[in-house]
Amino acid sequence: MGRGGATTFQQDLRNSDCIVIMGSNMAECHPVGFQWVMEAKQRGAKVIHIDPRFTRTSAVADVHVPVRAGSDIVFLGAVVNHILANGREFREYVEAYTNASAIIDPGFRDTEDLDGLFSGWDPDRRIYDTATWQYEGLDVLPAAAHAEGAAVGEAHGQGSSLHGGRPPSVDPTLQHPRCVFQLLRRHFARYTPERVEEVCGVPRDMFLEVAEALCANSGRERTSAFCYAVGWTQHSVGVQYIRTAAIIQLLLGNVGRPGGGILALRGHASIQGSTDIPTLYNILPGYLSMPHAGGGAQTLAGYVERTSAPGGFWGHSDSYIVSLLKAWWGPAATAGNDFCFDYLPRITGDHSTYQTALDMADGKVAGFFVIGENPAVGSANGKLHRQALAKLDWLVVRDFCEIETASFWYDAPEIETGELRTQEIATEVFFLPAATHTEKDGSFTNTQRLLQWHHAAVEPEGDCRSDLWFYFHLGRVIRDKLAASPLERDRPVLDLTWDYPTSGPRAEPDAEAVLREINGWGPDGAALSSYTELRADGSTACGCWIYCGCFAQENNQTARRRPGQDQHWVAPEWGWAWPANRRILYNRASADPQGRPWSERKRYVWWDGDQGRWSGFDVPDFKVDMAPDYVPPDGATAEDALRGDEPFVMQADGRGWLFVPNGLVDGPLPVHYEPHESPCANPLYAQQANPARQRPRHRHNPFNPASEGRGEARAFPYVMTTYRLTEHHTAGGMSRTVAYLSELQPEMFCEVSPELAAERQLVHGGWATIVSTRTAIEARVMVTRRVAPLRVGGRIVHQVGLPYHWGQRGLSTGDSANDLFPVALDPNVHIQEVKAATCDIRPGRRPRGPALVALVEDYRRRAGEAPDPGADGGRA
Amino acid sequence: MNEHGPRVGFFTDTSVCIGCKACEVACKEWNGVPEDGLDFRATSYDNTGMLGANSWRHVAFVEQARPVPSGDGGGSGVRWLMSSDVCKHCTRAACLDVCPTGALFRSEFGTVVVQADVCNGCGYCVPACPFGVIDQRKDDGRAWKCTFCYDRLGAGLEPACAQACPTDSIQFGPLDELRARAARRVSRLQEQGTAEARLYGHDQGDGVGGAGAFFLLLDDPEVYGLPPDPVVTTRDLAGMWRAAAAAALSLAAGVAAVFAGSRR
Amino acid sequence: MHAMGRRRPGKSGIVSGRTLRELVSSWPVLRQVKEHDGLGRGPAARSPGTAALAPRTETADAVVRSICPYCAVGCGQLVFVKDGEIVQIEGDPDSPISRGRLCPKGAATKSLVTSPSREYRVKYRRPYGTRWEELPLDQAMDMIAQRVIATRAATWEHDDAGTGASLRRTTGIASLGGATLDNEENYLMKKLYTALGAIQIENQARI
Amino acid sequence: MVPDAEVRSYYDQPVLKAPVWRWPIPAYFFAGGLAGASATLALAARVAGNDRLARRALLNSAGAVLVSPVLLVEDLGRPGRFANMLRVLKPTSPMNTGAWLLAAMGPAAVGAAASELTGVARGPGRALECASGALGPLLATYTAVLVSDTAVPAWHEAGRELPFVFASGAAASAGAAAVLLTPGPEAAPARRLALFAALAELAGTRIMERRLGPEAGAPYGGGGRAARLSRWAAALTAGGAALMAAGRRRRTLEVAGAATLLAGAAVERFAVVQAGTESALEPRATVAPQRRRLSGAARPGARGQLGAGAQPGAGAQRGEETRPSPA
Repeated sequence: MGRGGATTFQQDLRNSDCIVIMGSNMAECHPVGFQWVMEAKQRGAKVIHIDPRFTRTSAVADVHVPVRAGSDIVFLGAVVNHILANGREFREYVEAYTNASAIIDPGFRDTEDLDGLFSGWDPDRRIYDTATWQYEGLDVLPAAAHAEGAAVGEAHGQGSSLHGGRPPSVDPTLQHPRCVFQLLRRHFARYTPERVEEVCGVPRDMFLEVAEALCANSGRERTSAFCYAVGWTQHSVGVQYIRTAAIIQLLLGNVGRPGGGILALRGHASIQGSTDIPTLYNILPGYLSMPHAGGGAQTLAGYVERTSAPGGFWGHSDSYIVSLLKAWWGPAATAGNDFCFDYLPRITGDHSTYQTALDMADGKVAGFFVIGENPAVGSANGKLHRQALAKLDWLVVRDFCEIETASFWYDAPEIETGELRTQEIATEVFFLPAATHTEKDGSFTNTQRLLQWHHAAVEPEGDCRSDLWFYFHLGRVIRDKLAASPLERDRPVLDLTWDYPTSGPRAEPDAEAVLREINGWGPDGAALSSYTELRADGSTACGCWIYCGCFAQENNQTARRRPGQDQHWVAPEWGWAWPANRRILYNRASADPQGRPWSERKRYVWWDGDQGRWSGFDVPDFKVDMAPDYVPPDGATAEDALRGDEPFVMQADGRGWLFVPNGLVDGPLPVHYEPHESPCANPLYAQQANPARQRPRHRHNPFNPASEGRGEARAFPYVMTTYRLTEHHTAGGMSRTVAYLSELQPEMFCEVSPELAAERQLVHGGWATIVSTRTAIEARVMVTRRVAPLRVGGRIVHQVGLPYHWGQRGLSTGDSANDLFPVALDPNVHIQEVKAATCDIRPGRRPRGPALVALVEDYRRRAGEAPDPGADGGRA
Repeated sequence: MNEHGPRVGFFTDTSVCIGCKACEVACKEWNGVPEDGLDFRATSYDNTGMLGANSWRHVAFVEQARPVPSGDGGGSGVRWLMSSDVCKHCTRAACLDVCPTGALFRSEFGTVVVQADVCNGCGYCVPACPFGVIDQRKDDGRAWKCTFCYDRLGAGLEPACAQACPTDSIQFGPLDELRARAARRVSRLQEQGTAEARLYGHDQGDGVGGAGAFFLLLDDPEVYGLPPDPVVTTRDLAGMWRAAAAAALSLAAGVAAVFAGSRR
Repeated sequence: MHAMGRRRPGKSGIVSGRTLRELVSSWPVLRQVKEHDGLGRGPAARSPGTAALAPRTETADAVVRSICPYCAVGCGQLVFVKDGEIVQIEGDPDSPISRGRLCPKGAATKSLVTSPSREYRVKYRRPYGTRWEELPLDQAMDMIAQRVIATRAATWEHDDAGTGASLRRTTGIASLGGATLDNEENYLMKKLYTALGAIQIENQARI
Repeated sequence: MVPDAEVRSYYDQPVLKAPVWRWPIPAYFFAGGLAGASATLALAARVAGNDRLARRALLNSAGAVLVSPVLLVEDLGRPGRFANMLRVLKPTSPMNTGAWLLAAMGPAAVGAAASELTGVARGPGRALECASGALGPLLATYTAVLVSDTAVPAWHEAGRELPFVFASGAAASAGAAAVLLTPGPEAAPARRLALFAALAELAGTRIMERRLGPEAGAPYGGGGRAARLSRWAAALTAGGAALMAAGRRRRTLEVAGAATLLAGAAVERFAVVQAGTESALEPRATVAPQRRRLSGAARPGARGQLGAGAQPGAGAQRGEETRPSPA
């Protein structure tokens, strides 16, 4: 739909008539946000929780649907099929606001035709040529740019910039066989309720109840919402899970409306902030893509041409990038030198954390900073990361306590098994204590794109410093050391604007000065108040265009604290949401094409004819004075090129994409693929798993054999899935060191059904060892009916539940579940698949010392390393 | 009623409890209650076990194989009950009655509070409580239990657990108001088909004169570890004293009797 | 910390070093009569310490608005400070998102920021070393800066050998982390790393 | 025993808290009983003119009364605050009433004994003797009320019988102690008291255990520690009485009998206290009677029918706990 963020906000859930929580355990992982789901339930909304396990969310949901981990797209695809087959779509919304009518290139072939693949699949390079996915009649990117196109596409907020603007041929009646609507119908035709029962293990009538609940609670008068989290993203086809939900919400007309939309539930305090202002390899602040070494992005002009789009706000990507360069390099950035565009390093492909870890394990990385993260426990395949840390020259870890990543060299599991020896680890380790959020000023961006300022309450003690302090002073020291350097490569560092005011005995840099640079200023140096004021001529500077306005009128909008009780329910004067303090995105869609609310009950944003502007409860996500009947003149560009009735202002065609011609590397439509490691063969296609998934082969990254052909994987017959508990926080660094939390969930445990316990003689309250080709871990046993065995494809599939909070450090210690998982990634966003993999489980504690390595070796032999580990069953 | 306003209490609606244990942590954080041992109890997600000197809030977890009602896609045949248990602050409180030193007292808010600067650790309140709430803290010697955040109430603040509770399962307020609200809530639930919803501890005619912290439960009280019909022991105290007096008299008579007849 | 306010532990309720007359008149048995609390279960039994109780939030020097550091719901938190120390962290009733409520982790934030497990000194492990050593902070900063410059120089790629395209980067330095940090911190990290040419910059958004 | 309607519980965990009293408390019950009954015996002997027996009994009473506060303070969690026992006057608290009683009885007995030994102030001594003699029986029986005035089934349900068990035990102790200190014929009344009280104690204990019924009285039957202690107490009391009876002529037999009787009385106190702990820790003992009371069925063991009085919707949709037993 055009932006990388939740389309709605948590308080809006109270307006939902039906809430589907899937790929999330909201009551446990976002308990205080869950109050709004309970508010909706109190008003009569139906709350549906779809999850392999019966969790605390299921306990208060109206319906719990136990689904096999990794089969979500069959369920969601069947909902799409149910909508289309019964004509339950919100017809006017679909016709006006989605690209249902666009006709696709005749060369397009669907997975129905190619048994699980789309047209354009290049088996050697394992990527798609997306030329045949485009709108019919549009000019197509030269093939060479594809790799870079993929990188670029993926950069636009998991989305969607289209080269070439509006689809030339459309069929408003949605009948044309190659129009998106018909392609969609044909694509999901085989996703039937019976298929759901067979593949997901969900009883037919339970599926129909969910599908009907969604359809009955959509349309003019009623809206439904989806809530998801890493239960969806941590799959090798994770982005497509979210895509299927987007299709459902667009078909049912729920996007941009109160009580509708898709709420992404992020896990960390500022995970949204750390993708908006990205400490990520592939994007610059504001989702501008990092320039790629290949293709035409050598010059600023070439870069702008690749990243902009004829229609929609991406049309101004030139002013966004130039303003960023001015913010970074200030006076040194002039029109003459492309505003220092050449100073930017270029990427040449996938430099994500897992690829870096593999390179590090091969000694290709010398120095590593770990800042408030714990890869030794938090990342998939912990052994790979600990082995990689041992190959570094130097490592800097900043955290509150000595986490496993800092102490690997003397207490990693590999030290105990002898795979690593302290005296042979060359890594020089610096552990620097960090200040907590109460000891520094700064802003977090929460899961609903809301920036909220937190004030320092006390001074940090001893050597504790904020990370702002660390990086400011590290930059200062480096710039001092390079001051006299004549080298060209040092120019970008020396020309950097790095003169933030500092204060106090510890010379703490002024966080508000940094926020002001992020907000940006104009030619007169005054803080800007909207990204529409940004210019491409170098007269404006802005650290992150989507955050422009967070320091409007020279005051810190993120620190606004007007009490909720003193405002209306949208509470716009508490903190500041990007973009432009909008709380629901694409909210133009809450009004019909003529600008009138779809219904009184769901009124939100509407066209005020008298005043000639959009108004409502929220900041309109639209050009405020563009009338609903505005038709763009020829040659109009950017947002002026969109019509008055096209709410998706980030898309070149202003519409929600049911079909994604560009921007995703594994298909324009979601397809059910089995997880990389699955005990079941793909029942729908010959193509077993996502062909484009990343499965890097490395000695530290072995794979459990996928189900040999259509047979059953003997050595690892069970599905394992990881998840969180309310009482702990991700890898446990911030909870296992807190007594009051550790005592609530003191030990690592696994959850198994009574049937699996019987099959494997597991004793409730006793110990079990869980094994994969990576390693084996031990856990206490919790026998519970909440993890039900599922009847799938005519046989029983058992699931093993593994919370992943534990490690060797802290008050509550235990083995780390992530050690069991492989590095197998979603190709679009490189997120690891830790929601579904295969394993074996046996009673008793695991062997200690070298005997552990022997056990794992034995399993690898018994599993018989498949010729091409992770082969796709029938097809490469 | 007294000059400090009406008696306050807790109404805990367990049908909206998500078992997050924020109440347990908020209580410990405010009152400095010591950590209570890191042991895995394998009793569903409850590793606290029970109320005690070092656990003034305890969230209970009960997993039940629920007969799947026909048709209603009510889920996968599992029901998971959760409830945050606390001291009941009874109208007729056994701990308060039996406390010999006046360490326990009825506060101006109608709550029952242990005064740590008076308690000499005699331990009498521990077996007296019909709910098994209050206990003696090892190596400290004194008896401890929920104080209903007596210091917070004094400043007009809400108890820490009630403020933290994410779904408002724990509701704080004037007791009469809460009883009216609870009655409405339980009848609405029963109308919506949750026939097993019932109130517990709301009835002023029960054995403790009605609890200051009462509950909406979804099964029998004993399933949550609560006594089905608790009675304050003081109700039978008079009878006990009568029996003691009779025994004393018979002792005296007996002694006198042995001297009857002869000096020897 | 003593839950019922600052009273010298062990001092019994009766003897509190005041005049004999005060002592006798404060004897709860007499107060049972004076304060019509015949059964000694009410105000008469209340000790002076209990009567003097006040919550830490009222006696704090300052209340600071903050946001919970744990998950992305973004609950409002109030941080109470007394004598330069944090004495309480609880929900901010004004927050339209959380309405004063917190989850167990948010409620335990005071224990997190005052945890005895926290480190307050730089720790340094020399290559092949078997134990931690102490290191002054500014010396650590200097050593880290030297290593960044040296590694960067050793692994600098000006342009792609094959295509000749400009690279201006180093793949010798990587960074991981950002989702638990402030936007301002992420900004300086991305700005400095990019200027240094380090591109393997990642965070938890990716796991 | 007919199994009751399946009693549901929370993972078989106790509903109540076990009493936290350690050995000094049952020891005090014994000492308090001895002190009380001895004081009464002393008064009766004095009135009957048997000064030698009165003097011995008075010394016994004073000795026991001096030991009592030491035992009580030893068991306190915060011994330094023992004085708080007299901080309030609370009729609803048997322990508070007992503290005031001991505060009166103690000085009286000790004062009387001092006056007896030193011959000083015989008049006030006599008055104190009367006071302690009069308060004695209450001191011997208030501890039964203290124990019964709790939620523990084995104690609470024995509210009517326990005072008689404690009274008879006290009397037996006083008689036996007096016999120990008074060889010769003057001890005859004491011997008769010891015998008669021992039989009363045996009968009283049996009646108590039977009336408690299968749930509240469970600790006294079966293989638990309380049952063993109770059986030992009965054996010692019966044995002591037999020796005492047989020892009418032979002093050593008489002394042995007295000592055994004293031991029997003491062990009976430990049995009662231990029974309280075991009863509190058994959820069935608390829940079953209450559940029956709610559903209107009076007799223990009756099937728990869901009578009118049951909670609305009680058990209408009872889920059966999946209670896998921990390893």
